[in-house]
Amino acid sequence: MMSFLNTLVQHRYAITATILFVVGLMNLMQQRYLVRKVIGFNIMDAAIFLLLASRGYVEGRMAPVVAEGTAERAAELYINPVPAGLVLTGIVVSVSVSAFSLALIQKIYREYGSSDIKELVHLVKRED
Amino acid sequence: MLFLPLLFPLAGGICAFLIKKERPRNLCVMAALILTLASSVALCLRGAEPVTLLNIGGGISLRLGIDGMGRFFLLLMSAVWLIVAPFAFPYIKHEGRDRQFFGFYLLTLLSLMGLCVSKNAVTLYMFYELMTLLSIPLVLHSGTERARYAALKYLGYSVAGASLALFGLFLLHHYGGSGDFAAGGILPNVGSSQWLLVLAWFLMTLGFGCKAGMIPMQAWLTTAHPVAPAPASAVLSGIITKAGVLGIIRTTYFVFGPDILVGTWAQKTLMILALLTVLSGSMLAYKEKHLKKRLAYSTVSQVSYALFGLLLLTPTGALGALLQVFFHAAAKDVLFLAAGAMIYRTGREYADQYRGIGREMPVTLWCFAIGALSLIGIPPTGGYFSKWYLATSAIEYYGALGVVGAAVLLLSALLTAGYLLPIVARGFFPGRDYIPERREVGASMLVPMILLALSALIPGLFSGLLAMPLSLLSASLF
Amino acid sequence: MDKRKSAKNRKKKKTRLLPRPAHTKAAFVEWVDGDRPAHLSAALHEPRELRKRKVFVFDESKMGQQLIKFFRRYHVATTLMCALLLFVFAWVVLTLPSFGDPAAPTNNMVPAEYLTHGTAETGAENVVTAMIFTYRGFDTLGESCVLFLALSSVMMLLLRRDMSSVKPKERIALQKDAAKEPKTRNFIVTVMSRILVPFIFLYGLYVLLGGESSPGGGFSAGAIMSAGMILYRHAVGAEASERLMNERLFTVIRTVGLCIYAVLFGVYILLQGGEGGALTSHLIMPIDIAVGMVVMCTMYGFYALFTKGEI
Amino acid sequence: MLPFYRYIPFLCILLCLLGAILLAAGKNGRAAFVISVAGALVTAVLSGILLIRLMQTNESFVFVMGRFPAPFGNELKAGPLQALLSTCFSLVIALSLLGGWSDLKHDVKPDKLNLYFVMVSLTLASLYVLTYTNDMFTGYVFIEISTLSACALVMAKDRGQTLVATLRYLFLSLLGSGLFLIGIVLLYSVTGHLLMKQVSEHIAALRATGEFTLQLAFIVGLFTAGLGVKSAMFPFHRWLPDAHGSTTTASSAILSGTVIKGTAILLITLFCRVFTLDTVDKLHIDNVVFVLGLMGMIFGSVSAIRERHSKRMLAWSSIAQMGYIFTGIGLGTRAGICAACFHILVHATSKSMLFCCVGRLSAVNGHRKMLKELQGSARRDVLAGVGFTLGALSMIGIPLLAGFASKLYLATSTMGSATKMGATLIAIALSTVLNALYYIPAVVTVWSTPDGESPERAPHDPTFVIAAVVSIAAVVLLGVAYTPVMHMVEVGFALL
Repeated sequence: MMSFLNTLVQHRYAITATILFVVGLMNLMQQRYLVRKVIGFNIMDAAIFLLLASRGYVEGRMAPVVAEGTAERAAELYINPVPAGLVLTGIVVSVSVSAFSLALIQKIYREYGSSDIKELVHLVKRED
Repeated sequence: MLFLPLLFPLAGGICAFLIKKERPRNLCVMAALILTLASSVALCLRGAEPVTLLNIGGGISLRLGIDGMGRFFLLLMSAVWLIVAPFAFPYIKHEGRDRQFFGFYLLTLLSLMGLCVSKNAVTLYMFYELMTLLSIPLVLHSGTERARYAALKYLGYSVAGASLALFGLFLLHHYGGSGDFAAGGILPNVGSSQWLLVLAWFLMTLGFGCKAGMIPMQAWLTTAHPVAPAPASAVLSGIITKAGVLGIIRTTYFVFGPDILVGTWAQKTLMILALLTVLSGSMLAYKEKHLKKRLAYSTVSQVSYALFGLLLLTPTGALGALLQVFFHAAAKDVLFLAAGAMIYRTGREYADQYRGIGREMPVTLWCFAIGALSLIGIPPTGGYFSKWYLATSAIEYYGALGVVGAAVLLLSALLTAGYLLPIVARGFFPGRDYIPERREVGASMLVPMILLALSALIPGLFSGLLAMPLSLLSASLF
Repeated sequence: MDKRKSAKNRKKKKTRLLPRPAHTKAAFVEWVDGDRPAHLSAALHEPRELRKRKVFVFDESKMGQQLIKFFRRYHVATTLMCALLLFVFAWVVLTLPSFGDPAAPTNNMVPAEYLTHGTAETGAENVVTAMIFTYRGFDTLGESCVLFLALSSVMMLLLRRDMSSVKPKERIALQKDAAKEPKTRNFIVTVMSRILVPFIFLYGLYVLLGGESSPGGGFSAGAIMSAGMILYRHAVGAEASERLMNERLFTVIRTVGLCIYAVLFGVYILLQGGEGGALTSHLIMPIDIAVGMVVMCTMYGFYALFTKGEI
Repeated sequence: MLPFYRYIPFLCILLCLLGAILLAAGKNGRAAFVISVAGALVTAVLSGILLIRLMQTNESFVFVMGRFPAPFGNELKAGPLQALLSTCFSLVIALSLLGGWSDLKHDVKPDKLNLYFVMVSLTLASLYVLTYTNDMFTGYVFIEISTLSACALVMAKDRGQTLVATLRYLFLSLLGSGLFLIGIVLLYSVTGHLLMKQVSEHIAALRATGEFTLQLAFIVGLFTAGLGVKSAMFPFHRWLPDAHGSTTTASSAILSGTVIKGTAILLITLFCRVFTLDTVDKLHIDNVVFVLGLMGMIFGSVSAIRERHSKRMLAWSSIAQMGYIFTGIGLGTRAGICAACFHILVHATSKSMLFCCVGRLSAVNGHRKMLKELQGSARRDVLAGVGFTLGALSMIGIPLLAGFASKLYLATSTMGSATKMGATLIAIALSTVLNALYYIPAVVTVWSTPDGESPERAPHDPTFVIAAVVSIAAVVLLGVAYTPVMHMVEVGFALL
């Protein structure tokens, strides 16, 4: 039991990320209103970034901005920069995607006066 | 040389599509058909080296060639096609849309010719599919909802059958069965995979049997044939069902070879299926009132005679089957044409409405009668011989099953008499109170009927005429 | 007597209670003996009738039954799926190397190489910047293309050069939006923004130029500057902000920015290190600036398009 | 300096990106059209050169992006297979644009046309990267690019229906790429690398020690699901019919022809290059993919039979065809994956042609889309009718047409394991029937004239004529001379 709690504590960020991811997923799939779906998607991405960022941290090391003359010992001094870069990329991607989906939702709302997926599906069925 | 029988129908079909005036179109159709027959006769006499149409690679190539079996079917099909055409001219004119009809009529002939001269399984399959697709418009001709449904059903069943054939084709390709046809089979090493091959044969036979209207895939036939215009339904059940027979012959005798199939479960099962078809077809025909539909049911039963003969895998059985193919083609065509003529004149469609028709259109009904007799198998007519060979070889080689088979054939012959002769009888002897009025059809419709009737009769009278070459042919299969 | 009657009734009830699937069976029978079945229309491409005559009022209860059923089933299914995913995922994550573990496989020679030689090879103290612009520069190119793409697609959706191309339905909605806008500018916001915007820009520039040697860089700087512009536009209104940014300038900046980036990067790649090696150490700054321009334009463009649909 | 042909993959990508950026600056739709078609053709030619060269030297090479070799910098890896596929994609996109140009003018607002072509060239770029990339994270970034640009292509036709379809497509794709990203993160944290070569080495090591087995299974499952969503694998296929069916012709052709293939190719690359095939087989992922593929094959066709909207019917059939591809992948053997790649080529050509022809047919019948309303349209434009018929026959699998060849390869590639063989053969036979059951009635409908009217010829559409002729030639060629193509595929697979 103790050991399990210990593991949990060791993986606190990862576990948080997992829970967040599933929450986001449920929102994305089950919310009726489109904006909420987008929010869910953002939560999902945030969870992934949290997981990724937590992968990069190393106990007791600094952010990877190499100070003068520390270059040769840098590998022991600074944390892993790769996940940071990946997270940066990921964030930019998710920003663009959410912008696009929000624009789409705005357009749809102006078209149908609704942002409820059930209603929209039905309205579309009624066409053609 | 090999291409001529394919070339003429193609050209004729295209012309038929393009030419708007009626007379020149009919002339061109006739010319194309005559040329086709002539070229195929020439081909049969001269023979030709097999040609590789196209080498796709991967062990697959499209090859054309001619052999005995090909000759037989080539002549049969082109001749019948030519004979039926004149009947069609007035009939289709009365139905309308004749450019479309004759175009596809000739193109279907093209695919049939290709079927006859194809030299390996892939080519056969290709022309088979082609035939299905090209003969759909014939069924579809009237364009009514019923016709469209019938066409769709025809399509569904045929493609299902073809895909079963395809299934077998893939297996064959794997076991090196995509080479040239050769009598006695071409499969090099059977060995452990025999069960798989037998399965493949079973499926392919079922698949081709679909076109020949064998249980379990017979249901399309009785829907599709009646809705087509009479000439179309004549060739459909006279010839196109035989295409299925040809497919079965090719796979059974020229790819797998009888000796790996004799006595397998597949053979027994298929024989039983064929017998079932024979019996059920006759029974349904007996109970059916609509004339063309009755004839369609009788096709179902009659073609399965031939299948039964083939599945016996004995020379005599094969001979009987080939004779049956010939005679059924002639008889069924004449029956359908006569029925077409009667419907065309009187507009009556049901078998019990033809009281006294023999007084009104005697020639037609005489042809009908001859066809009926040949179909039943009354001795002077040809049908007798084919059934005789079938029964004898069945009893000779397969004890109990053979006897049952013979009995079934006999019973179904009786049923045939039961559902065809009453029409003739009531047609000729309507009773005293009947006042007939002559309304015989024109010569262009009579001549084909008479020709076909004679061809169902004459070879029966001088049986050696046909039986001799065919017996050689069937002997060469083993 | 009674018994038989009751038995009969029971039988009747049974038959009534369990109606056999009529249409399927009938269809099969008809298929077999070849008369026109109910589903023939499917084969003949006839449009469904129910679509033609249905006056639609949106209402849960009146909604298409199978649609409701679909959503219900969908909810159950997705919930179960998510629960499953949660457990599996949590288990997998728990078996990974723990947080901050120096011996984790991620701390291999790759980050070591970046950290030790990154500064020397690229001339950027900030290793993250060094990495995203040189080592893994292609990802970053793709990333800025994603931004550009998002902006283009939002323009495709919302950009209105003139009202004529707008559908009537949408025009009504737009007029509603316009009615909601405040007529007079808020004094405080205007003044404060006039004071703040220059400082924001200054800070943005600082972050941009300091990106090599300290946390920051093109992306964050672009975001900051776009925040300044958005504030300005919001304060003084779209018309007045033309001075700061109009459509032509907007197009020019984002095109030029991304072009610079793509061309520089392309040259660098095509030179394949070699003499390009010297190039890379000077490459980061211009690329950084280009990215800054792109990001700024994108963010600002989003705001402008979302609010008014024009730039 | 390297020899020129080594630069070709990166050059093509850069060309597409720059083209997109510059097109966005312009305002003239027609010019944009010309430029993007020309660009697609140029990339096609370049890839063709690359293909020939690689076939001559029989090699595959790694292109280091910049001066930092793996595992520090990005990489592209090009072999004959990649070159072949990318050539095919460029050609298909060019043809689809040509074929759908008149519909584009009809469907898309004139002031948005140039943006449409921006999307097209970005799609092409993303396809190139997905085909060539040797780095998983690059794969993720460009998957997002393909998602966004594909959605933009769908919603180019400004109708409410299309917008909703786009939204559903977008959300499902986001789900897919999210799963894919998680897969990458987990894989990164167990292996510590992002480049495929190093990752595969580490995975081999893990397999040797036998640790992280279930985790690996989970990761492979995530990749499969993520990419499967984007290429319409069976349970995740629901978005496709609306998205591909309701948009403008060129978009449907491009999406069905190429975009859903890109992710499938990435999946193949991952299976073969990162997790080797026998690992995938050990983890039993391939069986899942196989079953899903078969189900897609059948289910897609069945729904296509019940569909009355012409384009949506084609979209359903795309799902069925993707089923073929996934079946091939799921066989988990060399022959199976070669068959899948070949089918990718076949379907790309045939389906884009079908969509172009249907677009043209509905255009000559007054832009009505229901199959019933297409009656007699083939008489109005015979070329489109012929193209549609040929495409349909190819999909059914008539010999001498492309479809038959791929079916044959798929069938013969199953000859390893009895159960899979039986299942595949039965499914192929069944789906042949089903295809015929919805394609042939459609063909009959377009050729049959409605009673009492004789349709007059529609005015010619030059760009469509070019597209139709070329793609008909392509389909017949693939059906007749498929052995050389298959040879290329096999060589390419060996060098994957």
